[in-house]
Amino acid sequence: MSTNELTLTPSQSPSLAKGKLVVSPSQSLGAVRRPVNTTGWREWLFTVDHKKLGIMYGTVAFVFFIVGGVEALLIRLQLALPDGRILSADKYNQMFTMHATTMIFLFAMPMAAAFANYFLPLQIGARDVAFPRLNALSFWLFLTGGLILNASWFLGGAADGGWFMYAPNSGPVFSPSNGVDFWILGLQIAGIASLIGSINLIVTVLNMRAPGMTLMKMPVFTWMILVVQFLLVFSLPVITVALVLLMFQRSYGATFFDVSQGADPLLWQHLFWIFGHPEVYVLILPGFGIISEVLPTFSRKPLFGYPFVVFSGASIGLVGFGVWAHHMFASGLGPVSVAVFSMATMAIAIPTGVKIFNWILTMWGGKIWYSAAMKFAIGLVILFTIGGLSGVTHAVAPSDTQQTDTYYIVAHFHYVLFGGMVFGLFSGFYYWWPKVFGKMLNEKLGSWNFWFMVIGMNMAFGPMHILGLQGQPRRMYVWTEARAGEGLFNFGFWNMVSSIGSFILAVGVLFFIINVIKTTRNPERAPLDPWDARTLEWLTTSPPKVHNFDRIPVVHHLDEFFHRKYEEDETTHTMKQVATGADLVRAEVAAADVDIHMPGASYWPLLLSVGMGVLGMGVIYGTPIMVVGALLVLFSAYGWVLEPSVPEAIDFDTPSTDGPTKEIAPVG
Amino acid sequence: MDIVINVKSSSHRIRNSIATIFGIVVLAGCARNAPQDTWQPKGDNAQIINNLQWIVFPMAGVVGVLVLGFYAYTIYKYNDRGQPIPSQSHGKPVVEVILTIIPALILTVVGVFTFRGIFELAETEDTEMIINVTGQQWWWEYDYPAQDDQGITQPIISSGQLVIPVGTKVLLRETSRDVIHSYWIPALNGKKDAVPGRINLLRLQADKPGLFAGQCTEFCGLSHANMRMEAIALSKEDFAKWVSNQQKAYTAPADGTLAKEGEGVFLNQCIRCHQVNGLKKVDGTPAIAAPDENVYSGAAPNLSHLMSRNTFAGAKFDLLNKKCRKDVWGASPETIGVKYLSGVSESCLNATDLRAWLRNAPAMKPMYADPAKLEKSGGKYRGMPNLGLTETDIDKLVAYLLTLK
Amino acid sequence: MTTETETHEDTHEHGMSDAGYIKIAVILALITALEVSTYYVDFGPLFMPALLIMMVVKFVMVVSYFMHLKFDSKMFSFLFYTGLGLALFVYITALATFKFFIA
Amino acid sequence: MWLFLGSECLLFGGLISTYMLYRGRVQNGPHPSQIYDIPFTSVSSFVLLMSSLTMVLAVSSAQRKDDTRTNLWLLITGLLGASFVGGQVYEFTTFYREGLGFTTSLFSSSFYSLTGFHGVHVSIGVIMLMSLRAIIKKNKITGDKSEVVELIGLYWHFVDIVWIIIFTLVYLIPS
Ligand code: HEA
Ligand code: HEA
Ligand code: HEC
Ligand code: CUA
Ligand SMILES: [Cu+2]
Repeated sequence: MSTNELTLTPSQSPSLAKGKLVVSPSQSLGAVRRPVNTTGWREWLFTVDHKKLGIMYGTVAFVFFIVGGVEALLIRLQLALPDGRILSADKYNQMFTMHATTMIFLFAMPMAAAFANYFLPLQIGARDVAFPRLNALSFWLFLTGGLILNASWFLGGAADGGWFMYAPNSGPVFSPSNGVDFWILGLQIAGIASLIGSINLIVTVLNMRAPGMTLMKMPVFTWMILVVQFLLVFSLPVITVALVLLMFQRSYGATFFDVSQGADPLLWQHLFWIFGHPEVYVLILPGFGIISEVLPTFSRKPLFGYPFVVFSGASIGLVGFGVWAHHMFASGLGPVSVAVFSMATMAIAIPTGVKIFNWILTMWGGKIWYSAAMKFAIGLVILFTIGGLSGVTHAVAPSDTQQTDTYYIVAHFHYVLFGGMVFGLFSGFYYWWPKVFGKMLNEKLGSWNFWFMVIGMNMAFGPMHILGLQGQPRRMYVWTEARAGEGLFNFGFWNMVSSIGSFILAVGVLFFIINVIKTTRNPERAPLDPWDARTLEWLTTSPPKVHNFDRIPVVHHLDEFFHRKYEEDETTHTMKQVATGADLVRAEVAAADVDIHMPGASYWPLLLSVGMGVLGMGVIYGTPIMVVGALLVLFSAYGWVLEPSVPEAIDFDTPSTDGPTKEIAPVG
Repeated sequence: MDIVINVKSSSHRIRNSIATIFGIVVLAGCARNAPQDTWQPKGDNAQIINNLQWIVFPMAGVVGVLVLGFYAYTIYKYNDRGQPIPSQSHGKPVVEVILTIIPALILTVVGVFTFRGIFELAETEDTEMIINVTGQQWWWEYDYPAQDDQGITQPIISSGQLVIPVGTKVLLRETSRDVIHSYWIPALNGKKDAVPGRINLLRLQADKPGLFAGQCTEFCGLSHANMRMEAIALSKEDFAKWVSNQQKAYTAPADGTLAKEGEGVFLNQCIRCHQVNGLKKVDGTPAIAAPDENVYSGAAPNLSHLMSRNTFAGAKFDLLNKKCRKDVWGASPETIGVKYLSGVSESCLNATDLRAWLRNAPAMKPMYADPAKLEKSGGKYRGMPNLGLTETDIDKLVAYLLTLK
Repeated sequence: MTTETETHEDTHEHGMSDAGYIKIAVILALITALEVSTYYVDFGPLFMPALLIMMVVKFVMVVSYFMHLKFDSKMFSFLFYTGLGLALFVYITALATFKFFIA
Repeated sequence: MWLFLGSECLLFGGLISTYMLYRGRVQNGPHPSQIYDIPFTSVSSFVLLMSSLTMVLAVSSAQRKDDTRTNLWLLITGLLGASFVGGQVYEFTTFYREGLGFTTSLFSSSFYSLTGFHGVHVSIGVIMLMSLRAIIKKNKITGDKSEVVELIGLYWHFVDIVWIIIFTLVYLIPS
């Protein structure tokens, strides 16, 4: 990989390090002049800066988290008592479908994308991602998809087939409202967004690492994100096929899942779960990545068994493609297939176990600081282990035929999703907040946040194990006393506990929101290296400048930043501090590069996404709209191609001197 | 069956094993007799599953306690008490390898048992009886094909409650007329989906006479939650009685009774969808239902022996009033046969729900029965529509239905 | 659409001349002709495997020579063949559960 | 690009599997064997195959910085591609006239989805080739020209190999 030849030149013009990139008007080559005013709201709309996009991803995803959470609370309200009357059957079905879709596709994946976007370039010492405009396109497409999905609530009802939308129930006869059409299109567009995003990030990691950073010196977070992107690249096309087939059936009269024409409904299940199972690892691995940064930092020890953690992550990814049919144990695959998939599923517990053990051993012998970020990370390890072990109980196929489609499954996946992924993300919020916003989140509120969330989470989802084993099926808009059992600890009791728990959980989330509001008002700035951190993203100002690093770092170690601060005493083998993080950052600022070419803002990503949205609406509302959308897409693609990704030389604040330029991403 | 751990099915304290997963002690004896409890097998197939559960759940529990216990100790022990920054060691490969092999070994053991369980459950060679089970929105139909060794000389078609003889290996051949459903009687076996266009096999066997609850467990649209079923196991003699009752010829109500008028209403309104075997039109020709012209799935429950069942409309509602129903549910294995076979007498009838159903079925159970919204299904209902019957019609119909023993 | 642009600086000469390309194309054309002939000439039971083998040969030739994967960085082969391999594995397994290959 | 193509493998894999599963399921309309016109399709397959040759020639001219030749080969490639698409359009219309609509049977839906998707890919390829010519003429490529030609070439070859598979599995192997 020869891109890493960005040689280091001594500082010539430190004046660059002022923050905002001011770009003067250019005689743009594009069809339209590129946006030049990069301040105010335009700064956000047309930006291609991976950090701004990261923040936008994060904000939007968090809003969807609240939306999905409120949907969940409505579900829990309905189920608190027998024969609930808060929601009708129809509304309830829409509610859990959209709850899951929102949480998975509009919260979890984009929130991971937010972290990936913001920190991946920083962790590998790059100035941006490989294709900044594609990055912006990903974001806007995701937003378009999310809006389409949720617009269905107001346009005749949301999708109501459950998040895996089994055929033929999702066909035009059985789901006559437009909800499923919106669902298909929303996911299709969000899927394109993820696909583009993942190609972008893979190329970034492969081509743009700082000099000296071999693959095995890459931070684990980056590694896990890389694995996730591979999973996405190879699994998204599969659901695309499924969605296209379903769309052809619903909108154009094809019969792919119409049994009367001889179709086989299991085709959908295979296509969905070939995507769906890798997808669950797409959800959890970023969480794993985050805590693989947090645990070492707060234990003051490197990650135990780094290569094992990395390879187990990769093998989880690979094996994850071979277990999909464990979601279909009851669908009549025949004993041979069931046995094979049952064994494969068990196998996946092994690499996952390796990770759990390595995290525990990372803390073993450490000097642990229980900050809020650390608490969430520890929470992840514990709750995920519980969820993972219940996962292993499903892997025993005969046993799963009793548990499948009961609350026991719901308990499993909320433990891994909420206890795993969401706790990982919250750990990331607390850990990286000072980096992104230059303000510390309040630790005390963080502690409240954590405790309410753990207690709420266990109260909400713990009883679901019992409910499931007592035989309460999932996806039921009411449960009935007739099947609730006798005694105090029957369905009624546990459902009530679960509902109360979900509200405690909501209060926990509320503490986070309060924390954010309070600390944003607080004028005090965060120290440059508040946690005594280990990786490169801390080797720059907080928040980082547009071009991330004043000087591209040269990497010698895993945990480069830490090793610049500490050295091992040869004789006693204890670590002694040789510099503070703040010192290091100041040294970088003093040695800033000149002539850093950053990609320029662009209208096209936004415009193209709007075009895609209109095009999608056309599938539902008729060809004329589709034509308008297609024209818009073509027009913006044309503008895009003709617009150079990097503004012309004169657009830079420091005109070219004779030093080499730090051009990034030549086309793209 | 040489798996050693074999637990008496009467134990209600099984959930303790889940509790170990949490690491908290859940109070013993929680929820007695939940009808769909997955840990109370009442027959061979469910027992095979239960034996596996008793391997994998304790395994998971023990692993969980060990791992999390060690973790708790770590969390406590290495709290920052001012110790120096530890040396930056990157791990020990030996430890890694050991920690990979141990779970692999555990899982191999579990895997072997699982493997055997899967094939044991798939066994169908020694089947003694076959029942075709068809799911549709939102009820189950049972079709007992003629089979001499069970005394079934002509096919029996029923709905809602599955009746089987005890100690008999019954094979369900499942399919569906519309979307995917899933058949689940937890006490007798795990789930098996009813997939349109396919026939899936599920074996049931009950050790003792009894009534077992079940529920459709694949999301099948609007009234999925209301798609329930029950299985009744009867002693072989009682089963034979049940069979002969189901094969009994139709007796028309006596002229001049309310029931006779009800038969008239039925011929006007209901025969479009519901078959009553042996019912004749006024002109003496057999009355044949044509549900396929009115209902999307192409079927409606056969009502020939409606009052031999205890429930209706996807087992969501009881045909028996509360008291009589409790009597059947609470019956001992010895008495349940008699109680079940006595069917629904007038004094036991749950007239409230039945009348409400006839008055306005979609109000009782969410269904697609609004004629204005049936564009996509070619004007056909999914479920039973509101027929706009008058109260007198309903009186007549109830009287008539009561004769369908 | 432009990935990995700057990575093949030193592999520009792919060891293939225009004449070489034409040769490959001729071979490909011949195989195609052979394939089509199976449609008319009865090859007996060998015909399915023969067709599949010819298909694979053509596939690999185009990928290796025209797309010069053979001469490119290993990374590209890895990326492409991972996708291809996964696709084969996943879909063949899925079809197998339909009893596709038996029926 | 290779990554993108790896991803496309799974896309076409899905469509091909769908087709393979459904190809024999004909309840209405003509059966595959009644409708395929092998000589015709063989010719268009041949055309597409040859376009791959002209594409490599374009790439190799581009590497020799021979703009006129590059442009010529690109043009020929584009024309061959366009005639392939033309052939497909012709094929579709004949099929349609013979009673094989998109919604006629499972076979027809999956056939049209698969070959249609492929056709769209070829068309996109043709558009890219033509735009590439325009851009080369106007000299608007940032960076190395031959790289761009090569990348589009990769895409082109990929579309070709997909057809190699489709041709064998769909047309030649009888169901
Ligand atoms: C973040 C997402 C996530 C993750 C990581 C997992 C992880 C796992 N899941 Fe889960 N799963 C879901 C999300 C996830 N799952 C979702 C959303 C569904 C439901 C979809 C739906 O129906 O709506 C589901 C459903 C689901 C099913 C289908 C259930 C059904 O519908 O009937 C199965 C069956 O095998 C399963 C298994 C597993 C297994 C074996 C793991 C393993 O990866 C877990 C491995 C981890 C451990 C085992 C713990 C740590 C290991 C050790 C401490 C080592 C020692 C361990 C042993 C010796 C056992 N999951
Ligand atoms: C990332 C994934 C994710 C997350 C985070 C969650 C989070 C939650 N989920 Fe969900 N869930 C799924 C993924 C997820 N879920 C999936 C995939 C399904 C399967 C669906 C299907 O069957 O198709 C499912 C299904 C599901 C069901 C089963 C429905 C059914 O089968 O009938 C239930 C029931 O209790 C439930 C509950 C909850 C609750 C209480 C939360 C809570 O954790 C939510 C906590 C968040 C909040 C509460 C938001 C905070 C809001 C505020 C701070 C605002 C304050 C406002 C008020 C207090 C009003 N979920
Ligand atoms: C358009 C078709 C249609 C007509 C007409 C119709 N029904 Fe129904 N009926 C159904 C369907 C479908 C069900 C199953 C509904 C369910 O359980 O979800 C049903 C269920 C029932 C049941 C419950 C049966 C069981 O075993 O679960 C009864 C009793 C019943 N109908 C009586 C009547 C009577 C009496 C009439 C005439 C007045 C009538 N129905 C007219 C379609 C119809
Ligand atoms: Cu039938 Cu759910
Ligand atoms: Cu899974």
